[in-house]
Amino acid sequence: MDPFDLGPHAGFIVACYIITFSVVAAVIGWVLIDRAQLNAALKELEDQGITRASNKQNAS
Amino acid sequence: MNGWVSALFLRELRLAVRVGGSGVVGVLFFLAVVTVIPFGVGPDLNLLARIGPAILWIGALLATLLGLDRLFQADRDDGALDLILMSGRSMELVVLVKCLAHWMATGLPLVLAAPVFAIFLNLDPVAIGAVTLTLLVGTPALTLIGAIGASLTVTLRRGGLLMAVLVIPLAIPVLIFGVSSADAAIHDPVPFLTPFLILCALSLIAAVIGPFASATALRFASD
Amino acid sequence: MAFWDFANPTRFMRLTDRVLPWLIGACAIAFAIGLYKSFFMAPEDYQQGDTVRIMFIHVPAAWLAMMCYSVMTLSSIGTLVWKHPLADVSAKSAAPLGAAFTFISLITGSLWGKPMWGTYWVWDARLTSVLVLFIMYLGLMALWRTMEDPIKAGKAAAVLTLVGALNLPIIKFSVDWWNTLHQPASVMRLDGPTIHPDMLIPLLVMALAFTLLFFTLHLMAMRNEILRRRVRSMRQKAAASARPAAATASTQAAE
Amino acid sequence: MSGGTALVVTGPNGVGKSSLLRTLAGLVSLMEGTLRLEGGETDLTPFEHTHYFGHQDAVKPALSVQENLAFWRDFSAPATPESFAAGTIRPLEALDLLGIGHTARLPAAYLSAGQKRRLSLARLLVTPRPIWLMDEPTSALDTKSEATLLGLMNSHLAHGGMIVTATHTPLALTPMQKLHLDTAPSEPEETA
Repeated sequence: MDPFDLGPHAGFIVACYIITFSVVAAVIGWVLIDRAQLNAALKELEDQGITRASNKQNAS
Repeated sequence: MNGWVSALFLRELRLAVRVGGSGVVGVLFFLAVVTVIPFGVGPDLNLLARIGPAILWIGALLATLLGLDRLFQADRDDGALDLILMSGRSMELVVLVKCLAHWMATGLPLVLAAPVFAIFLNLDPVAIGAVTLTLLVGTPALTLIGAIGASLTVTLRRGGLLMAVLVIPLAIPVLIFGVSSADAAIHDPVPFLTPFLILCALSLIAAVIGPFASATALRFASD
Repeated sequence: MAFWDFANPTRFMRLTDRVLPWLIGACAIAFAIGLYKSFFMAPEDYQQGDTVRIMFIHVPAAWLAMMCYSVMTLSSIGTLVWKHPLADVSAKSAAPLGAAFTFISLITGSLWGKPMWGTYWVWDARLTSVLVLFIMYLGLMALWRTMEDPIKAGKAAAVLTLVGALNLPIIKFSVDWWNTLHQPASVMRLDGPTIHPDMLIPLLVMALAFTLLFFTLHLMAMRNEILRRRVRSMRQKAAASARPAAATASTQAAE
Repeated sequence: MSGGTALVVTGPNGVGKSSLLRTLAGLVSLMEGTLRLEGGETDLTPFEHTHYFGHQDAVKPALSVQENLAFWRDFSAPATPESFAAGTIRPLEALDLLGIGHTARLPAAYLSAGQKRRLSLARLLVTPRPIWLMDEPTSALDTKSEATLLGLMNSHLAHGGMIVTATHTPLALTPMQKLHLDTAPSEPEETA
């Protein structure tokens, strides 16, 4: 059996896998970019000398 | 001279994209309208294909009107409208720029979503292209005409509903020529170009009348 | 804010730090096996031909779309009943994932429908109820985006999520209750699955892979959400704290 | 009224102080009488020489503090007639001057009422305009910011600017004229 012969509807099958892959990639990308931005914002605030609420006891 | 235009445009775009995200909600409303229609008329695909362009146009009209009531009201509520009136800039141009930014944030997503929703309504590729093209040309006219209503009702607490009532009659010509040119593209014998050019003309006329009328209305509103 | 409100998220962050690498690895392995099996091992269906391979994505995505909403429903109960600080974080970060999986299942379904049924879309009960699920996800995301205060937004969204959970049984049983085009369940049945093991095994592996993917992404999105709230409260502190430098700006004005 | 002076409008609530200021700002049309501005740039109306600092702050919570201010700087047309010599300062300096420099990159939603007020005040500093119309400028401000505000107003006067303010708090402005409005006021005709 030739796995690369997908029959008369190959276009639909390939499109399915491509779309699925790109949607999953987009979600992963969103999560990673979001995290990078949030970490940058956190770092900027910590550089300003703002402490996290949970560290309040030892910070002040 | 051009600095302030881009400053205003960017501000409007930022406001539309950040908290609230009216563009996304508009598309969602559009999707909800398109989903509801088959429940009302029944899931007959041939029927849906025939009335599909009309459904898409009505959905786009309602979604546009829904997003317009805050166009000037948000600025009035926090006093920014007074400052804009005093800014020494042409109010007509301000309205035009605000409408353009608003269309980019809410109208353009509707146009981009239309081909996807057209699949739900069983339109064939030619019809999908025609509807999308007419929406691309026609939705700016809806925004500009809606701006007149938005500026007339800017002083009212809950002007959204009244605005829709005021604007829908004015938007009917756009709807007629939008749907008829989309239909013309589907049913061969009728020429597509004639109603389409009229639709273009309507958009251009709206781009002239809309800013003048709503700038006048806004000047009165501050009294 | 009470100390334990933050203790839990902090412990959560530490826990996920340790769990996430394993989860990512397991997810990658499951996908490798699943994709290999579904392309090279599974036979063509005698009716559907090779388009059956779409099922290996479509079915797990559809399961995940529903499971994700179930997770959100449980989290919403957690928000409203136990007021657990992580519950609305979990619900909020699950919504975009649910929307993505629902989108995948809708798209792959219609790409399968075109060659098999001759149309991309029909308004049958199963498809329509999944579309309604998609709209629910997007509506919830819009609600969260629109409300400024995350605690209030979490409660409002929890109420909406619970009401929307009525849709889940409708989706599950729509194929049995109404006689529609969509084929009835063939795996999740009381009398055992009705499909051939050669197809069932890749399908189950793919389902496992998708589930692992969901949990990985969910944990990562929850971590982001906790960070987002931390940034928010720190920004509020930053705005409130008048720094010493500001105090010196006094009457020697606009020169 | 001539350049370099302040007019302080006082009077009981509801007597029309705010209406007077809004009229001067051109936001309410005149019932009778005329407004005239001497020595202004001729192609601009009196209103375009004017900053209006009203009760509302015109601050967008979704934008950052800096974006808010930069917008008004870029959007409002400056007006610098010859009799008026104040320089402008950059948005960040204006924010620092008013003690909210550390918030520049935060969304304005996180500001307190007094900080929003100060952000709104910074608007007057980044676009040069000779006339300031200020309606209750001290509301929501603490004592320290009030002193800063007073300093800014006096420096504006020293540069040949002009201030019309309605207030209940006594403000030490020099030179200063007073206009006390009482019940049933006649529409005053301003010649500036």
